[in-house]
Amino acid sequence: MSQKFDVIVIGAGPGGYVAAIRAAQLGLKTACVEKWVDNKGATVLGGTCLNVGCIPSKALLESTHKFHEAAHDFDVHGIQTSDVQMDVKKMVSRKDTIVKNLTGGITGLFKANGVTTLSGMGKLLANKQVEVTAADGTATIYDADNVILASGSVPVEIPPAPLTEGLILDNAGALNIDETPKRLGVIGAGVIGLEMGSIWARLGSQVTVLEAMDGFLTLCDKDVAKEAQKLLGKQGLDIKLSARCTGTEIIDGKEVKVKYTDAAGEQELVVDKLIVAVGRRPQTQGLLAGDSGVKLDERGFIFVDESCRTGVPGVYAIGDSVRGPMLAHKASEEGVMVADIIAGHKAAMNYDVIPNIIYTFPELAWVGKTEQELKAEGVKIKVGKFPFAASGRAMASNATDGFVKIIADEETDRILGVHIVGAIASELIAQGGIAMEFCSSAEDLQLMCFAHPTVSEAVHEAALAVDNHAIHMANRKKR
Amino acid sequence: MSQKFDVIVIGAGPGGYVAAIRAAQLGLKTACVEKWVDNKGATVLGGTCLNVGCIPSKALLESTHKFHEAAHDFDVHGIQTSDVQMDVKKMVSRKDTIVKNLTGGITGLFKANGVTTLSGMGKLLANKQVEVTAADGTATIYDADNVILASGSVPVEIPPAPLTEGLILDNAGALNIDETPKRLGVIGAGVIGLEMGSIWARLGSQVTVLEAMDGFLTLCDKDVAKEAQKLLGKQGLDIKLSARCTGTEIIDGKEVKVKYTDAAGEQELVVDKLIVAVGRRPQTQGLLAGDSGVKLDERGFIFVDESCRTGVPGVYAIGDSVRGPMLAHKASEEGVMVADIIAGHKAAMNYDVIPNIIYTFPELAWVGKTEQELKAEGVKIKVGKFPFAASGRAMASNATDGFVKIIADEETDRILGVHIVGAIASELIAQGGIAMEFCSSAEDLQLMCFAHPTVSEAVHEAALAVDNHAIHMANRKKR
Amino acid sequence: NSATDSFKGKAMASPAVRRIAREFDIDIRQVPGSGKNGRIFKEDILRFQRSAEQAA
Ligand SMILES: Cc1cc2nc3c(=O)[nH]c(=O)nc-3n(C[C@H](O)[C@H](O)[C@H](O)COP(=O)(O)OP(=O)(O)OC[C@H]3O[C@@H](n4cnc5c(N)ncnc54)[C@H](O)[C@@H]3O)c2cc1C
Ligand SMILES: Cc1cc2nc3c(=O)[nH]c(=O)nc-3n(C[C@H](O)[C@H](O)[C@H](O)COP(=O)(O)OP(=O)(O)OC[C@H]3O[C@@H](n4cnc5c(N)ncnc54)[C@H](O)[C@@H]3O)c2cc1C
Repeated sequence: MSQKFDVIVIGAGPGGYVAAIRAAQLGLKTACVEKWVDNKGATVLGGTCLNVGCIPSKALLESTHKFHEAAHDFDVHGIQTSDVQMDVKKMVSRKDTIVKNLTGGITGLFKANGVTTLSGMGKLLANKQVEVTAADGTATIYDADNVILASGSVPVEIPPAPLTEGLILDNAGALNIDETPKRLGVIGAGVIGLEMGSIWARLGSQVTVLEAMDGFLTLCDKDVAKEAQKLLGKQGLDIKLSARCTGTEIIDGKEVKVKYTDAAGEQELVVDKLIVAVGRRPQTQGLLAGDSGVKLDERGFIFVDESCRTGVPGVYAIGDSVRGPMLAHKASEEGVMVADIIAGHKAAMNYDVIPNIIYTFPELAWVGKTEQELKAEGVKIKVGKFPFAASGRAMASNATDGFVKIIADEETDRILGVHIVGAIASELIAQGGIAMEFCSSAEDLQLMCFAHPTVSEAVHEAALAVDNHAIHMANRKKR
Repeated sequence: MSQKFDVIVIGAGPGGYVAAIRAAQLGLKTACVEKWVDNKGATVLGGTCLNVGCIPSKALLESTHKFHEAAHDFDVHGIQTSDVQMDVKKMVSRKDTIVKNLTGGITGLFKANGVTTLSGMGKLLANKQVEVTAADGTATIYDADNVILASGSVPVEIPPAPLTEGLILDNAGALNIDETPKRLGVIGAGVIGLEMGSIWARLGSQVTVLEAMDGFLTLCDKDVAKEAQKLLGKQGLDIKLSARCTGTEIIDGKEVKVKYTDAAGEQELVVDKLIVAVGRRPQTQGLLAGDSGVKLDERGFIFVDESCRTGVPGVYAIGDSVRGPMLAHKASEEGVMVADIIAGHKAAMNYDVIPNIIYTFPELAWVGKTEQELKAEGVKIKVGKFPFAASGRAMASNATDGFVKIIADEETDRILGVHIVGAIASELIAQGGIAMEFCSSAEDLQLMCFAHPTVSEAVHEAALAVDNHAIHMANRKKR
Repeated sequence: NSATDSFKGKAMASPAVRRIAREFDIDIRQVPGSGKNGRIFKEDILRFQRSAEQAA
């Protein structure tokens, strides 16, 4: 008889590993299947996020930000340094150490919580059976009362720019560049493209970003996108819009000629490395047996309802492999919800309050709806905006770029969106998330006491500005 | 006939200037009296906070933190610098520029909002008249329907350590030290003492802090105090408890011999500069005519009720000159409340949710009650704690010291206190404040989606840990 | 303009209140809130649910 679990999770990314830990905490006998192996063949937990996504990118962004600050912004403080250099190999190996610590940490958490790791490729069969094929080819079949599919996503490849070792790279390759390229090309001005471009621009690369769309960061609030475009441009990121890559050519095995079209016609660009960051697609290859009963939607995502149930009772899917934003915390919260549902609770997730961050400098972060979305929906809104240039703490920190923008419903005063450009927008946005989960009005935030001096005061002032009551800024004249 | 205002505010610190701006925004004819002048005799707005308090201290803390990081923590990132030096005069003049911009900003805000500045020493007479004595000695009397006293506080001096130009300094003097002292003494291990000590320790001073009390940061949660003591000690701050200064002696006009007693008896310490930071007292000298009718309390603060009303109808007092924590944001919120009351609104302030911050590194920040306070009150509590060492973002930033601690009522689950030690505790604490203003339960925070990777996730995890449900940490075994 | 009038759409309640309402099939509108303008806290809905249990 095959071994049986209450829950088998396929995939140990931030969706799957969190679901597994939560399920185990709730007393369910839980296993998690993972196919990722390191160069020694050992199973690696953590998925895209820990290995080639959120964490390594942020480690490099942090190191390069500090480098850039040291090289350019120290003088104003009176800090004198000579000859600031980046040892790129050391920077990358620090990143590797952090990744290793964190993925090892998940292994430890699985042990502490009693989650069984099943190494190999997982496939959902009919009747909630899961087949796990180990590296050596042996397949084992397990029974489960519940299965959670958390197989994540993989980068989209485009025919004009096929991946080429050391020259044309996806996110995994980009994170292991170990020498500053003189010229770097990036295809795609989305979150990943801008983060990767920022890393190398800070170290001195001449970075060109090609974006096929004619708008910049169209998913962001228009004021955020405008400010970001201005500031990133100043940093030397050359962002070309309406620029569609039509082909690439490797020259002498060491340069890439990129052909693209823009408003002016056919263009060429020669770079030392090219990063392709045009998006990600759900990873479902080999995941589902023909008779598993689980369906994909028209875009290739595993089809689920708002509670992450597939059509097959007891089979759920979460994270990047299902609809919704491709974000680690969205995957994790879906994992918690599904584990709770399996344990018999009526869990639900609030998809309206999922924060988004882009870790450029300054950072961009938002939660809720953008001004243009709300206007398109015909919602009458009030907008309050407060610039960090008027914040004492931001001045003390020499980080005065950006603003906080709060959008409230004109009639009910309820906060509908919080949009931040600023040095630590990533951490400030949690204030917007908490407030919105409590259905905060702008007035609620107006009446709270924010510590001085903090950049968080800009959240307070932006809320006040919604009603033309900001203190540290001359308000618009009342209409 | 004397000129008449709806509101006259005495004092243009963060209490007074905010009250004046708010009152003017509400349509009241408002004046603000300020006696502070710069070295050219021009009136300076902003009070203690902008001139010799919050802002200049944070400017120096920021510069010295960056210096310390460059000198000690860059290697791990692969950033190579040689010979990192601090040009202290430049650092101090940057601080001066920031102060000037901000105080000048208040002047601009007064103009934009139509607040009249009255330069000179203000005195409250009977019948809500205010006498303003200009620098040249001429006195003018103004009538007001309402008067707001916002005269702030001054440093406490102690007889054993009389201020001595260039050697024994209060906060104003300390902020203008323009050469790193080899040996620095600080009397008082409170907020100001620790911040000043940190600034110079980072630049290489050998810093000794003498604290008369036998406990360290007894106002903080005990876990916060313990962690801070450990970390500050590692940074080289030599904090001596139960150490009471008994006398000082200037040697050759260039050193200070400090005598103190501790558990072991009489001690001596020789330093190049000594900073006295033993506390602040309300500034009321010359503020009240004998027949003004306004009373002081037994500790010398202007006596007010919970709405900041003095005993005289139409006369209010706010900020450091009245009971409650001596904090800029407390002063400002009282200013807003009083302006609103004068304009006819039923304003009130929530004194239970005022955040506190100490800007050491890592920073200490808290809101609500401490574990020891709650236990003394006999409240049954649940505690959740999550270390930054387990946060991916903190690892990426190389700032893994500290934790988030959340205390909730065992029965109702309501959050009673949030206590943070960490790199940007000052900004994270606003999440605690917002949550507590919404009477958040620990579960409310548990169910929210926090962006990954952020250090804010530690707030989420600490809330989960309250019920032993943290994901990224092995939980205590259930009782 | 009152901060906590019930807004269009989703109930004006915090995540824990929504969770408990789902779990125990409670109509949030029946729960007396102790907060400003009747805002419902977790402790309110727990109290409501306990008294409903005792009544049953
Ligand atoms: C460069 C980059 C930066 C990013 N930065 C951020 C960020 O800052 N913040 C953020 O929120 N998101 C970020 N993301 C997105 C984030 O990484 C994903 O949203 C997140 O990893 C999705 O989690 P998941 O668990 O659904 O899938 P994944 O993390 O992709 O994990 C899926 C796992 O399942 C395994 N698997 C798949 N199929 C099988 C199978 N059949 N059998 C066994 N195992 C299988 C895979 O090997 C993998 O380990 C970033 C992504 C990239 C590429
Ligand atoms: C070194 C230091 C660091 C600090 N850091 C922080 C911090 O980080 N965060 C924080 O919240 N707090 C901090 N504080 C405390 C903060 O500065 C005070 O709480 C705050 O300034 C109080 O505001 P206030 O308006 O009541 O008084 P003040 O800021 O003291 O202002 C009072 C004003 O009134 C004027 N005045 C007084 N009497 C008269 C009169 N009779 N006529 C005319 N004018 C008069 C004074 O000249 C002064 O300008 C710090 C203090 C110090 C000393």
